[in-house]
Amino acid sequence: MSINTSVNIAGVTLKNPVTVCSGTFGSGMEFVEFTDLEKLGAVTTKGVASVPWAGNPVPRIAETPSGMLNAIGLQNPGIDVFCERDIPFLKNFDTKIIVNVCGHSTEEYVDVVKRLADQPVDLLEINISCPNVKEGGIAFGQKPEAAYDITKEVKKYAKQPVIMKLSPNVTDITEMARAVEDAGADAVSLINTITGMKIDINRRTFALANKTGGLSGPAIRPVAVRMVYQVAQAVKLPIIGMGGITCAEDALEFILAGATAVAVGTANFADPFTAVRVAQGIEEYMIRQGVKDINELIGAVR
Amino acid sequence: MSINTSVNIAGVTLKNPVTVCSGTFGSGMEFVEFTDLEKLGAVTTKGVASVPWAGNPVPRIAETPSGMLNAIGLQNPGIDVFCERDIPFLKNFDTKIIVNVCGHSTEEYVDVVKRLADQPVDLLEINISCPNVKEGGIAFGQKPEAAYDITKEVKKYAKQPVIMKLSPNVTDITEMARAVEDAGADAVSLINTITGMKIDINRRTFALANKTGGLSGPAIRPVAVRMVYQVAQAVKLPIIGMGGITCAEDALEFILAGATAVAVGTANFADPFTAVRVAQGIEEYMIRQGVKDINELIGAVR
Amino acid sequence: MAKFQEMGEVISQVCLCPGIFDLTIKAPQIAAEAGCGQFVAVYSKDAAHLLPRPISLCRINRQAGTIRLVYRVAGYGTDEFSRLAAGDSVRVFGPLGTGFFLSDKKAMIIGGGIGVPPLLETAAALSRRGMRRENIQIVLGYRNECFLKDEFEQFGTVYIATEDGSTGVKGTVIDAINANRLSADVIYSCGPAPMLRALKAYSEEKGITCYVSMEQRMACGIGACLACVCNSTEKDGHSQVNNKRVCADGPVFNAKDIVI
Amino acid sequence: MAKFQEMGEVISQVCLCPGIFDLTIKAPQIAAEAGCGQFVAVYSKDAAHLLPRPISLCRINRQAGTIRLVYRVAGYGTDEFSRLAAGDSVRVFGPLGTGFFLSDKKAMIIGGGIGVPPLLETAAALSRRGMRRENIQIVLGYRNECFLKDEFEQFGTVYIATEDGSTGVKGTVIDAINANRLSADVIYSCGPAPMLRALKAYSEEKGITCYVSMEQRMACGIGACLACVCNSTEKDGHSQVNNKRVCADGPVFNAKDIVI
Ligand SMILES: Cc1cc2nc3c(=O)[nH]c(=O)nc-3n(C[C@H](O)[C@H](O)[C@H](O)COP(=O)(O)OP(=O)(O)OC[C@H]3O[C@@H](n4cnc5c(N)ncnc54)[C@H](O)[C@@H]3O)c2cc1C
Ligand SMILES: Cc1cc2nc3c(=O)[nH]c(=O)nc-3n(C[C@H](O)[C@H](O)[C@H](O)COP(=O)(O)OP(=O)(O)OC[C@H]3O[C@@H](n4cnc5c(N)ncnc54)[C@H](O)[C@@H]3O)c2cc1C
Ligand SMILES: Cc1cc2nc3c(=O)[nH]c(=O)nc-3n(C[C@H](O)[C@H](O)[C@H](O)COP(=O)(O)O)c2cc1C
Ligand SMILES: Cc1cc2nc3c(=O)[nH]c(=O)nc-3n(C[C@H](O)[C@H](O)[C@H](O)COP(=O)(O)O)c2cc1C
Ligand code: FES
Ligand code: FES
Repeated sequence: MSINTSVNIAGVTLKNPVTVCSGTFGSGMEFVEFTDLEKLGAVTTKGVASVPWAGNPVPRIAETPSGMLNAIGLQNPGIDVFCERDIPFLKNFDTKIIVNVCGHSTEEYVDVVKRLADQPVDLLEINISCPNVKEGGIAFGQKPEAAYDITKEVKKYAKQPVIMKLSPNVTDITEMARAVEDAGADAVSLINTITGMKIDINRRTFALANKTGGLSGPAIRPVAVRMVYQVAQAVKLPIIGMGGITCAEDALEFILAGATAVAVGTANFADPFTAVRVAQGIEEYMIRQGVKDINELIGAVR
Repeated sequence: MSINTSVNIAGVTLKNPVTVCSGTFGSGMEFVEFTDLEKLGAVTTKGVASVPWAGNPVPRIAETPSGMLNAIGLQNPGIDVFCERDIPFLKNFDTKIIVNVCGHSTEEYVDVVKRLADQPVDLLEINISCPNVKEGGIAFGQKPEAAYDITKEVKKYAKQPVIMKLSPNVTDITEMARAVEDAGADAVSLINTITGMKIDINRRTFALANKTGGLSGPAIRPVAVRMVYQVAQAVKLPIIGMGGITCAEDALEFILAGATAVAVGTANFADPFTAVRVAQGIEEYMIRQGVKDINELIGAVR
Repeated sequence: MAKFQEMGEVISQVCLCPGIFDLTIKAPQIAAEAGCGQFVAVYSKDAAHLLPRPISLCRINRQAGTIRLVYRVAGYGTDEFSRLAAGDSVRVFGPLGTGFFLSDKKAMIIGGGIGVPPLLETAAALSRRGMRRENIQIVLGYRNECFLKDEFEQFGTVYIATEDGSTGVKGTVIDAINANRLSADVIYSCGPAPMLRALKAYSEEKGITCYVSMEQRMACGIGACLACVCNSTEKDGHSQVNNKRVCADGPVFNAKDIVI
Repeated sequence: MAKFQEMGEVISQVCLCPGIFDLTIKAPQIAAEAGCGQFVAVYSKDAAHLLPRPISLCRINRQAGTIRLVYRVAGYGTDEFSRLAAGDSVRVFGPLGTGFFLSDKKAMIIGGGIGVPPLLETAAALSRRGMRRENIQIVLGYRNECFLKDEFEQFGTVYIATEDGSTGVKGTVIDAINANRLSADVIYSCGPAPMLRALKAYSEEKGITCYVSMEQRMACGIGACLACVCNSTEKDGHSQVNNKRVCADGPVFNAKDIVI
């Protein structure tokens, strides 16, 4: 049976619906030794800002039941080194490039977006949802008006389609999705991490130096699937779904709930071969279930 | 070493800080065969409404990584049978009684609260946060103004101290806590479940008949601890902390984060002996760490 | 009724046919209390899987202090259990639920698929109480593999229906009843919902008592959480609505009391 | 450098002293690539525990295709590993990190507590490269139990410091160095942060090269997630800030390059 696994996100064709979550895969360099990046629909890079960021003090992570907390604090080498080093590296592979962008202010986001205008990248993912850094976007991601404004501003300068990445730390995710849709976003991705905390009862202190961190991993998958479903009912934008995907079955939950593509994050740590296996597993499911085109599955459960 | 494990919630003394989460323990009747209810600081009963509620269709639950989804839909026998049967049953034991109250409207809440006025119960817990039933309180629990109003109204008629139970499905939990504090609440409990969804990819349908359900269990503990910490910094009210407690160590995270008491929920299903073991384990920790009074631990991590 | 949590030692496990396992566990407190039609909650060792898996008691050996579970691998938990070997331990809680009330009337024991196992203890219990073989008619419906069939034969005459006709009558248990012109005064049954629905209709038509053992997703397993309800024909005394708890009021119900 | 994920067969596990275990695993691909000072990521079988546990290579046997891990039970994961027995399997990924760069200069190998194990392969490697015993001075600091001490003796002279003075010098490794008037041109060290900090100061004072093996909480273990950073004295080329990744740029650093 010949099957089609390719999907379309805002005019960009991904050979299969699987990418990785920003921040869990670097720029792919560390994974390339043992992973075939060309087996992925796209590589999504770690958030990059206009200048290098040092991030938070350590400990930056802690394990939690079926999940983890992170407060990396968006450490990144800045857009200049990123353009010189990471983009050329990724251009060696036949896969799409999604660049995740962060900033402390509208100006900083716009700086990065402008800098990327003439770069050979396929999609921009705007992280307005990182809950770790005080100025790292928390305001943009938790208020519909702010999300609208930043989307509008970014869209003015972006030469690539813009994916707005939504935070789950809101009362109503559909309100956020509608705001960025209204402002001209080309796609949404969700979910970012849920703010959490862990306390070390023996040392009587916070497990993370930053006190709070972002919860990710299988623990949050039901929340992510719910939000993807809600957003799929609320807006027409294509959705990249993520949050706790560990295998093809998990990815298919997101696709059936309405995601056009999916991203593997924390599971890359539990097993660095996960992302490629998810892509293969989706194909196997399609063969098993006699599904000729992945697009038939998108949003099929209502 | 003689140690004090008793805590005070709005003038009511609990012999130890451990109770159970509403809805996970019935009224204790099913647990009494093998659990000594007198080893608990209080028993918190399943949400009760002014009249019997039939709840949602089945399947009502699904397992998720380190957690579960439920959409029981607040099935309950109504306040009349509750007063005749459940309260007299619980009065046989030397433990405090916390009655969880639900309703479709302010009037329904008030009906139950009035009916309980002359009943020998110690505390009322007002569930404004159940995310399962459309009219089951979702509006009250997700808007500060609505939470303020219902608290004010309930306080007018309540003869027992009132605990307002907060929903985690909000952008800013401290805003909700402040609203109920301003309206005269005597305590808060948190967190209720986080709305989630699971999809059965083989049958291509929702795992729950209700589509969405409330996520509980260890998976959500980091979110619960974070919210308890935030609320402890924001208001002066005593806090009953809950969300994924499985052992004394977990309970102590909540206490150190600022909870005066804690409740064991989903873990009762994974092991019906959990609640009593948590109470014992806290005492052991205190002895091990040389803590004479549990009150020294409340909010000790800042 | 008393319930116990035991770290049961696995005495033996065998695979009866592809995907069907037969596990014997030492759990003397549970064995001492349990009756036919009751079940136990079996726990996964994996911390990510919180909820117990309800499995019916296929046999109870009070003297040896063992219980026997026959189950189909359906997902994570049952797959984990299927890897247990003699000497391993597994956490079990029980006995749970309300089992079969046995009468001295001429009986038809009717099992379908993975609903067959709990009826083995039921047949044994009837036999133990002195019911004659000819009054214990056993009708078992399978897809194809007739697991446990031979063991039933010691207690009564066994009639088989298979979906593919490879053994006995081709078709359902109702087809087997009709083909063999069976009749009885009481039915004890367990199996998939469509089968139980058919038996409820059949028993109403014939005017005989029919007990059905139901299945539902469970959390607490003891009647506290209200996860596992089925609809009752009348208002239920406990719930005050038309819902009964499969784990506590059942799993065995008189078919007339519930909507299937 | 190549990295491999292997389902390693446990060859043996022994308890060296209370809470310290010595685990030998068949993992031929990792063994073939690994060098002293590198580590492996060891995975829990429990689905609720996602992150790998980084454990240093205590010995590498290329011929037998085995690696040896000596570790302290510190929490859930190491407790789970301590129950592994010959024939069991365990998932490991490696070799990870940048290990010790060995020079031909007179060496002091300095280990503290659970930092001792990775230095055994380091001592062996120096010896294998033909360094004479007298140039391999081994200083080990313990609370009280001197695990692995005897094995070090085949490669060099061993000096011990214990907190309680039960063996060797009472005090720290610095006390042992001073008491034995040791000197060297290069230090290879691993241990708790205060010890490494003292050695950094000591080596700067003496003007000698000091390699330290650092620890930090890890998620990916391969340099991608930026969980495990330590502060670097100069701006790091990869990160463009004063952060180095312990899992990739380390765990072994030249002490002068980092802030301890
Ligand atoms: C009272 C009762 C008695 C039972 N007796 C038997 C028996 O004797 N032999 C046998 O093979 N099976 C029996 N079952 C069904 C058995 O409980 C399920 O097959 C089993 O729980 C599946 O678990 P899993 O982890 O393998 O599957 P998963 O799909 O991984 O389980 C996920 C969750 O769903 C629940 N679940 C899945 N399938 C069912 C189901 N059919 N019924 C209820 N819950 C389910 C599980 O308990 C678990 O909480 C019984 C069910 C009930 C309610
Ligand atoms: C490069 C490196 C090499 C190491 N080599 C050894 C060794 O050879 N022998 C040995 O006994 N220990 C070693 N450790 C420490 C070892 O990794 C931890 O003791 C172990 O991860 C604890 O896991 P746990 O599940 O038992 O504890 P838990 O506290 O249950 O672990 C929870 C989480 O915290 C992490 N964690 C806990 N303690 C540490 C720690 N000290 N350092 C880093 N992460 C930690 C775990 O990896 C896990 O993700 C090394 C650490 C690093 C970074
Ligand atoms: C260590 C770590 C770093 C992350 N860094 C970023 C980031 O730089 N930008 C971003 O938008 N999201 C970041 N995220 C969030 C993930 O991209 C993803 O949205 C989230 O982890 C949920 O997916 P998961 O459960 O599969 O990990 C990070 C997550 C983790 C665990
Ligand atoms: C099956 C089930 C039923 C519940 N019913 C109620 C209820 O009636 N009223 C209420 O306020 N909360 C109810 N809850 C929420 C719990 O009281 C608790 O807030 C939540 O489950 C988080 O705690 P846990 O993770 O320890 O279970 C219910 C939870 C579960 C799992
Ligand atoms: S499973 Fe809880 S009431 Fe039946
Ligand atoms: S653990 Fe991910 S960079 Fe080191």
